[in-house]
Amino acid sequence: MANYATVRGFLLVLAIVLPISGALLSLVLGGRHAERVVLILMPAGLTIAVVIGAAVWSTHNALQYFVGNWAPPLGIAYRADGLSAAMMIATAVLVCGIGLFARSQFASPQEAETRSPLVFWTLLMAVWGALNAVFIGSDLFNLYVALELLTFAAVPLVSLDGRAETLEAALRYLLFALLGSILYLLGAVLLYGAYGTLDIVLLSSRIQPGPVAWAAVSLMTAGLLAKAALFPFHLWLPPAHAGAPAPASALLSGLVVKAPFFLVIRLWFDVMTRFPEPAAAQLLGGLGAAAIIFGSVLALRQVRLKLLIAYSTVAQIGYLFLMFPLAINPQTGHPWGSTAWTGGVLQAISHAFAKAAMFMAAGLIAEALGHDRIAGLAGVGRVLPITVFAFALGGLSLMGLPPSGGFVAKAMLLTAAVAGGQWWWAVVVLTGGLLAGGYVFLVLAQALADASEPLNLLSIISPGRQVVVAVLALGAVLLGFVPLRPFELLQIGHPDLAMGGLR
Amino acid sequence: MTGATLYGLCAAVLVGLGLFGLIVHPQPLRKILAFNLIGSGVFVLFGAVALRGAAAGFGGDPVPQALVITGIVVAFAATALAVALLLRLFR
Amino acid sequence: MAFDTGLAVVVLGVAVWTIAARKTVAAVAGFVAFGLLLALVWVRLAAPDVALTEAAIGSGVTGGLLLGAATRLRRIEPSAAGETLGIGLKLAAAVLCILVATGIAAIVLLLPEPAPTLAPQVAKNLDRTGLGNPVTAVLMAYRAIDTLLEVVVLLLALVGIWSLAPDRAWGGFPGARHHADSDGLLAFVAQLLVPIGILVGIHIFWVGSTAPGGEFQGATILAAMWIFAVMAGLLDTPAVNRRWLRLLLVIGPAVFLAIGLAGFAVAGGFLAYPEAYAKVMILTIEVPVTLSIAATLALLVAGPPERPPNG
Amino acid sequence: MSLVLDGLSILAVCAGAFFFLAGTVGLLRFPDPLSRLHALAKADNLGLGLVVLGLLFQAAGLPAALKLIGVWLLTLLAGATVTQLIARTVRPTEPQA
Repeated sequence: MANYATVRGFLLVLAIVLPISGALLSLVLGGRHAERVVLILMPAGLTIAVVIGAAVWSTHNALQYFVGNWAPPLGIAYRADGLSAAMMIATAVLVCGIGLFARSQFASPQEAETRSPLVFWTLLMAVWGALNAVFIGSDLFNLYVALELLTFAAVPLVSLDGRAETLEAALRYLLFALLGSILYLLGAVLLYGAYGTLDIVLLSSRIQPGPVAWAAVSLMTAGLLAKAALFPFHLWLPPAHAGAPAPASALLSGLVVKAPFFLVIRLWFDVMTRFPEPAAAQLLGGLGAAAIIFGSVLALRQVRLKLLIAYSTVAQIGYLFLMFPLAINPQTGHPWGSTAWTGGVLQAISHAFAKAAMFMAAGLIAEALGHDRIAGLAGVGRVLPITVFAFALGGLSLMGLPPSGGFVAKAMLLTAAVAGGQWWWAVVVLTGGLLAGGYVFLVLAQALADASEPLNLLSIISPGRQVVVAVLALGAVLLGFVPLRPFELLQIGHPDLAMGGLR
Repeated sequence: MTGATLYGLCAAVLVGLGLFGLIVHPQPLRKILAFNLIGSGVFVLFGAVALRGAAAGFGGDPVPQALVITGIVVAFAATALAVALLLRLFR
Repeated sequence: MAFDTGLAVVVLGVAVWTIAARKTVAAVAGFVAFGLLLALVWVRLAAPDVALTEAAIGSGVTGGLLLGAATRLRRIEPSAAGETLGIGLKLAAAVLCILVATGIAAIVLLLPEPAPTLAPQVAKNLDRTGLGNPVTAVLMAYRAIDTLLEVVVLLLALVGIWSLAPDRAWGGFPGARHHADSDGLLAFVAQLLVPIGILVGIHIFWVGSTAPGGEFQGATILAAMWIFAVMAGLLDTPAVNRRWLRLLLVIGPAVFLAIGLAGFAVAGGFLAYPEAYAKVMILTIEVPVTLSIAATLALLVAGPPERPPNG
Repeated sequence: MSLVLDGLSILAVCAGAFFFLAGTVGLLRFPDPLSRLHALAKADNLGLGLVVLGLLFQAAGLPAALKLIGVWLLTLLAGATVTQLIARTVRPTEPQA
């Protein structure tokens, strides 16, 4: 384990402190400066994430830092394994993309400060800091505070334009999120009562199979599922994600819902290392499968583009949870388990890129046309070719067609399903892909059709913003070209998974 | 039965009650109230855990006690945000 | 034990009332009583610091906030209601909640003996923090990063509330302007009570390093005094675009971060304190943090800006 | 000596508890808001005063005793103000004296 006082440990602190300072600075300087602060800090934050990734990769070990030099269980540790590093890099890239994209929508006023730019830039930084705190958190209560940080940063983004229906969506989102956090905290309290520590590493060595552990982990998982909007807790997501301004939707759908999913992984693979429970994993997979089918079918029936994309998020979150039954399978053991694990995580990252790009593309389309009714999209392909292209690339990843990150992720899940003798999950993956093909085609067919009359454009979309969207969509595609070796990064810090390996 | 067990059981009932209110009450303000009840239940449970851990001359384990203070403050912030959303929605 | 059993029964009774009461205002009144009783529970749980926090924040400020909301929503209460659940679903919910409560109760009975505890470790390291109150040592030393993030959480909730302002009121004054009542009764009492309250708040904060109390409890009392002064018409709420106000809100977490980073230089770690200066550094953090928390809490209650900055 | 003090404490606190009880009964039984307020304010002020008096015999020192008296005075002030405010809300049309 890396020494806690090394320069590298410093990086973990910075990954949280930098964005948080950014949020504070944006708030206190206000006005035109909020945006500037963010633009200056974005490259710095990206650099920190990449350096952490490089450090984890080169030492082949998790980075660890004891805050205040107090070792757990008394103190709090931050810990970055390969999975944390990958999520942090993806987050940094996406935040930079979203920030660049949002510049014209939340342009700073020349004179007096205005509401939505200040709130957006402050909360963008806050979301970033909260996500990093979740990804490197190693203390269950510190993670609770990080989750609340994320909730309070995310909820106001939903109702940024102040329409009544977005306020209602924000309130519903807040209530679900609060219920989720309190259930999570309840589980953490039970674990502390039984094992006297909140530190994940210590807990994994002390925890014993039995009613206390099961109850605690079930409560925490249920709370996290409510926050991750897994079926049947998905009701809050579509109105919230579809109602937010496009850059905020990208942030919420691409990144924010991944944080609770990430913690479910932590709980099931890092806390419960020694006794995973296949039956419970099958249940999680079942909910995931239901989410895939249900979300995709509802997406097919939507009239508005942003709602379609939001329902597609419900479906794509389902895929993430297929990794649990596939990786926790007593019959096959580790090698195929690690394939499923890597596939699940890769799905989270490639969906983040694809979905962020698609929401922002939808935002550009709505800005140009003044509406986002799918039936009225004819001719858009001619006016906004780059945007529609980006939407299509994102769709490719959602469907799981090559070449794309989504393809590799879903192929890994399929492989694990077939090799593990759990063919029923393979059927779900393939059905979900077909349905995704259906709703993506629905949009593209309209957008690429010729307009019967010339389109009446409300505003001209600058090529720069379209290019940002296309770059993020390309990111989702390029993930499919990464040779398999770097995916080992995801397994650093998980000796049990790395044993099987992918070679 | 010890005091810790008694209040632990009381906390369990509070969580159940709050959860029921959160599910069945149609008005958002009542849901917010119910959420606060669940929160109180969880905090009291943590307090009972702290009391069980009394040692080293302290009446209770100070770590959970400190965490409860943090929790109460966070719950207040959540309540304030929810109430503000609600008032804005029905203004 | 008889007292504890009685207290637990009354607490549960009042909790049932807050859920079952037909009128929202009555339910909120029940909740305030519930909070006060809960403070008593915390005393019985040997946690006076938490008792103070519960009485000040859990019951006091939260109760005031909810009571204000309930009164303002009374007119539209019927229309504010969503769909009511059918009797079958209600029964299902009841069964689910009974199961959850029973499960937790069973776990409570199953917790191991002797109970695991960090109390000895807290005690052993207490000297290194220079503090006498173990709870403050946990909040400001061992788990200081929790507290730092929590102060930011409060601030974000405030940004969230401000984000609900109408665009034309941005930068303006939160809430309605209260004017002194005709016979000046409230203003008179406020003039008398606010200085005393401020002293009490500072006292509660100051003793926190050695005795029950601390920045959250003290800050809440300061915030309450400020709210009182506003309600009595002595002060107006400040416009949210004021630079001094933004500084006041941010100074706490900013100093916290700065001293945390200084820890790298002087004690070899983030939020680490050299033993000789631990108490001084912690106090240096606590004073601005108390001010920031007090301002944040008061503004959380005041709500989003409603009146434009120049008008 | 301490026995006498303990006895006085018990006596005063019990008497205080009785007034609280009486005030609560008044709150529940009296017909209109104003007489309810009257019962509550009188009984509670006296009740709390007696409880504080009882505790004074047990106070550890002068500062503790002063704090107890401070608590009583603050409650008196707050109680009187709130009673006045509620009464004004109940009878908004009554001309000011």
